Amino acid sequence: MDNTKFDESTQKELQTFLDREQAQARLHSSIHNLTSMCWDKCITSTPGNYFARGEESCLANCVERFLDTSLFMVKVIEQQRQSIGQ
Amino acid sequence: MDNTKFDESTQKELQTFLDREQAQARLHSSIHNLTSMCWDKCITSTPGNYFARGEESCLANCVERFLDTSLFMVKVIEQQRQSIGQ
Amino acid sequence: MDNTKFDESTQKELQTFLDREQAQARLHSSIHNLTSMCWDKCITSTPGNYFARGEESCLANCVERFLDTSLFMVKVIEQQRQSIGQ
Amino acid sequence: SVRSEIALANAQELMNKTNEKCFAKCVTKPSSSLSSTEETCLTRCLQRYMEAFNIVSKTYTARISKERETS
Amino acid sequence: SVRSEIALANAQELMNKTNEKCFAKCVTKPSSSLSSTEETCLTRCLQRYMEAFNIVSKTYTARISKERETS
Amino acid sequence: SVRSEIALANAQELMNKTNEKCFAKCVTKPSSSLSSTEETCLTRCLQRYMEAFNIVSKTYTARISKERETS
Repeated sequence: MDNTKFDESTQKELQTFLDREQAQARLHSSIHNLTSMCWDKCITSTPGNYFARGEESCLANCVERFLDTSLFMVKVIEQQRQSIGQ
Repeated sequence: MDNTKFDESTQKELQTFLDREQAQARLHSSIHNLTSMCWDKCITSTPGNYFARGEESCLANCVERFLDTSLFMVKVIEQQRQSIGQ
Repeated sequence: MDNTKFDESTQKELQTFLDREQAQARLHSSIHNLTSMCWDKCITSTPGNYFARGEESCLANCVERFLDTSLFMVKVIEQQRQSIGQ
Repeated sequence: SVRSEIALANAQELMNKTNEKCFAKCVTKPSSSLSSTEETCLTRCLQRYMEAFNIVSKTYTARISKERETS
Repeated sequence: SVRSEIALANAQELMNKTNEKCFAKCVTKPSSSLSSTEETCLTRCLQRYMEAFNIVSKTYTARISKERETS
Repeated sequence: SVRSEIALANAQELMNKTNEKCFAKCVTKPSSSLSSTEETCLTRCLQRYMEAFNIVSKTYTARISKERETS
């Protein structure tokens, strides 16, 4: 790989651009996985012309509670580390 | 990466070869995924010396109907686009 | 990629290092997949302060029997090849 | 461009997931052709999956920006 | 060569999937060794999975070439 | 370094799997907040999943080295 063709400021710009695009791709991948997982958890009836009662709020709650779960798990791990450190 | 070692016609041949191999790898990957998915859908009994009644035709129908589904979904999306465009 | 910067012995060392790290990554990936699969097979109750009766031995047996299964399958394929060769 | 490649990959992934989920839900016993009941189910399932994707997208991005503000 | 690497990867993937599916089907409660019932089930399951793979392969490639002709 | 990147990726993968498995087990009907029952379940599930990972790790690596000796 030959980077000497670009001057430093161009290289930095390029890096920022690529970082942003990679973050975008990771975001999309998270949204696809969450949609798939929350669909299986919340949509149990045969699809109708509208969502069944409770399905829409279940989808939004599923995303929020999954993120709560991730934060909660980090907190539990931190607490366990501290109690071992005492 | 230094491509200057190959002349243009060699490069094209190489590209054609690599494209074909990649298509082959994608084909294999589709067949593995379909086998896995249709196995779960069609083979519900404990495996015997032969397939149980209906399992073999279920496997072939599963592949055909999955491809029908993909084509049908594209058609529905096209129709929705057109009805919005009116 | 320009490899001419390294002499032969350095290149070999580098290769050995990378091979070992790759083997490590494959090992980790196998352990994650086995944990996930054996968790689903063995842990059917709501998580308590300890594993429920039989869950711990189920996890260890699950790993051992999965590896037995892989070896058994290779043996069956070998036998079928030989019986066709006769 | 990198940007349009990502958008295309995203749309393709959405179609793949939709096909997979709706085939699983609507075509439980594959027969010699798609029945009209199955096609109705697939049409509705497609609409619901796209809606689900939008709800998840909005909820997730709203939460992520809220988390960023508070931290 | 690239070609033989793909063939090898394909065979390995088939073995991995077969082991995964047949272990799930035949070894439901892993004990201290594989029982003879489990081994019989695994042998049959291996044969059935290979057959299933062939049926899917044939059906899929036939359909793909049919689609190409008509389009 | 390559080594610390692998260790980090391994820890992240373990956290991702733990969150996925414990959310599936403990939060069956997502509501407007995590209940205390769900949080208790998550705490225990986290401990059990880490233990399960250790059991699988030990059993797997012990078996692999045994296989290497005999072959």
